[in-house]
Amino acid sequence: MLNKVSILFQSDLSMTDCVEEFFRTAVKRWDLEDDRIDWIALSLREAVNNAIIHGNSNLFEKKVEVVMEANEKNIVFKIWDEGRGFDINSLPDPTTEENLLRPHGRGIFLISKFVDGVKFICRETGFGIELKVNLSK
Amino acid sequence: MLNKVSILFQSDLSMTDCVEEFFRTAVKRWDLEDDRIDWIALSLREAVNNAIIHGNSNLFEKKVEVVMEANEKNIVFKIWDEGRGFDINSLPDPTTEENLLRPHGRGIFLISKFVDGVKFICRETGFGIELKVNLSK
Amino acid sequence: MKYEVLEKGNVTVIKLSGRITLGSGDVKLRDKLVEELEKGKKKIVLDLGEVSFMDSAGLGELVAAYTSAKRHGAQVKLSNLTKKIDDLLDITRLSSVFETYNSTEEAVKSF
Amino acid sequence: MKYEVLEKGNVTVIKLSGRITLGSGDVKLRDKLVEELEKGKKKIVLDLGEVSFMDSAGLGELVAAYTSAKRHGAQVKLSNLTKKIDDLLDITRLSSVFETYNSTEEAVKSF
Ligand SMILES: Nc1ncnc2c1ncn2[C@@H]1O[C@H](COP(=O)(O)OP(=O)(O)O)[C@@H](O)[C@H]1O
Ligand SMILES: Nc1ncnc2c1ncn2[C@@H]1O[C@H](COP(=O)(O)OP(=O)(O)O)[C@@H](O)[C@H]1O
Repeated sequence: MLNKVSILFQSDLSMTDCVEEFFRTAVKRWDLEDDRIDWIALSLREAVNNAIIHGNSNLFEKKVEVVMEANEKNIVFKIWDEGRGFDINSLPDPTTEENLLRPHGRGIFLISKFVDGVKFICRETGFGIELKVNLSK
Repeated sequence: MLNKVSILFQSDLSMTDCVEEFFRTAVKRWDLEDDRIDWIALSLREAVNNAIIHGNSNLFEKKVEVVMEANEKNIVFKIWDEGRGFDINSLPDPTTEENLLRPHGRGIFLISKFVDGVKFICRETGFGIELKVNLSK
Repeated sequence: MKYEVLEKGNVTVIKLSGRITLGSGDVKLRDKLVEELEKGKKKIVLDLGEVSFMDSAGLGELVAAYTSAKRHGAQVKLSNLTKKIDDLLDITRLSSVFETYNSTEEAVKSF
Repeated sequence: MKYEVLEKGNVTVIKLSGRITLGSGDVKLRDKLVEELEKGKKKIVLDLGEVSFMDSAGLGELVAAYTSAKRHGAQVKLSNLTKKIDDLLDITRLSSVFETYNSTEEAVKSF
């Protein structure tokens, strides 16, 4: 049983693939549908890419920590960066007419569609996003 | 560029697959031969399994930390457990007549054949094995 | 991501395959498309049948492909969407932006 | 690891495939073999042609298969070794323990 795993790495976008493959291997222990796994993997990727790009401003020295925790009911991911976070309420809706042709701004939106709970957390050393995936549904 | 990654997890043998897949994804940035990658992956697996089984006596609460560090010349893996380590010099040679039919005891031997340097390190919180892989050969 | 360019009459088909994501270091759909636009191609089909996975950056590439084409007076249509990619376009309402076709043949004929 | 059991005359061929490692939770070669031995099978070929990866625990399973067979008055031979598995057996000198054959056919005939 996976209980708690922490992966700590520098701000390098190629780490996103590594974290995704770690997750895809770990998730085999649960009997999730392939599609669901893809959507969770996508959410995890979006959060890690955001941590690197926005949270850590692509500064290689700054670190990202991905924590995966699981019990019988949930998998909880926390993705920490060294930034100050952002105001979630000010995010533009990417599905409105005026935003539809923007090449960016769909990451948090997709996360919110694909996982069962999203939280934003600030701590002294940085900002974190928490993704909760319900195992029982 | 991969510089330093740390993966911290509990003593659960299924984590070995996850660490292996993380490594296999990370290693793509270097132009290593497939066979060589397999042998390094094997060495990493052996060290992680030993940390869980021997170092942490399969006690789920005890943690293993895998650190991967790379520069232009080397990849260095450190696999830490919470145990007291062991006397390397007292390990029996698995290739002698009397040991050939033992089902165990080939892990460290294989590691020593497949990586370019092996070191054992003791620290206050536990024991570590360091595997060095030469990128330039 | 891998791609293959095929000419079907005066329609350019770009057959994409693999993952279109940020981080794999190969989100180059936009560049590939611009190359074709600069050759003067006006009718373009992106065949997504072999695309296994796409993230928000991949969707951004599709949108950028669409807008670049428009700027060049060209048109981009999509074909062969898997259920997964179709779902992504629906959720993000990008399905209202793109003309999509079940087969590349239909997409080619539609111009 | 997956396996398939085939009877070729009085020889039992166990065709293994995939990874034989500790940690995947499926190093069950030993159990499968004991099952055959307890049915009274005496001539066994392990076809390793489709085994993609093996660690020290996998090698341990091969050795355990060998010794279990011996204890039952049976014999285990190996066939179809890939270069990778062949190398592993050489390095660990297990190649001196096992009779190995290039093809399962040859291994079957050799009894
Ligand atoms: N970890 C983070 N730290 C700081 N700002 C963030 C973080 N994640 C997201 N943001 C902000 O939220 C915005 C929307 O993010 P997202 O929906 O993923 O789209 P995109 O990354 O394409 O801009 C980003 O442009 C950024 O301003
Ligand atoms: N991390 C470790 N902590 C304590 N002892 C270890 C560790 N790794 C290896 N050992 C000791 O070395 C022996 C040989 O290990 P190895 O060659 O991997 O074979 P095996 O694990 O099959 O016994 C083990 O049986 C154990 O006694």
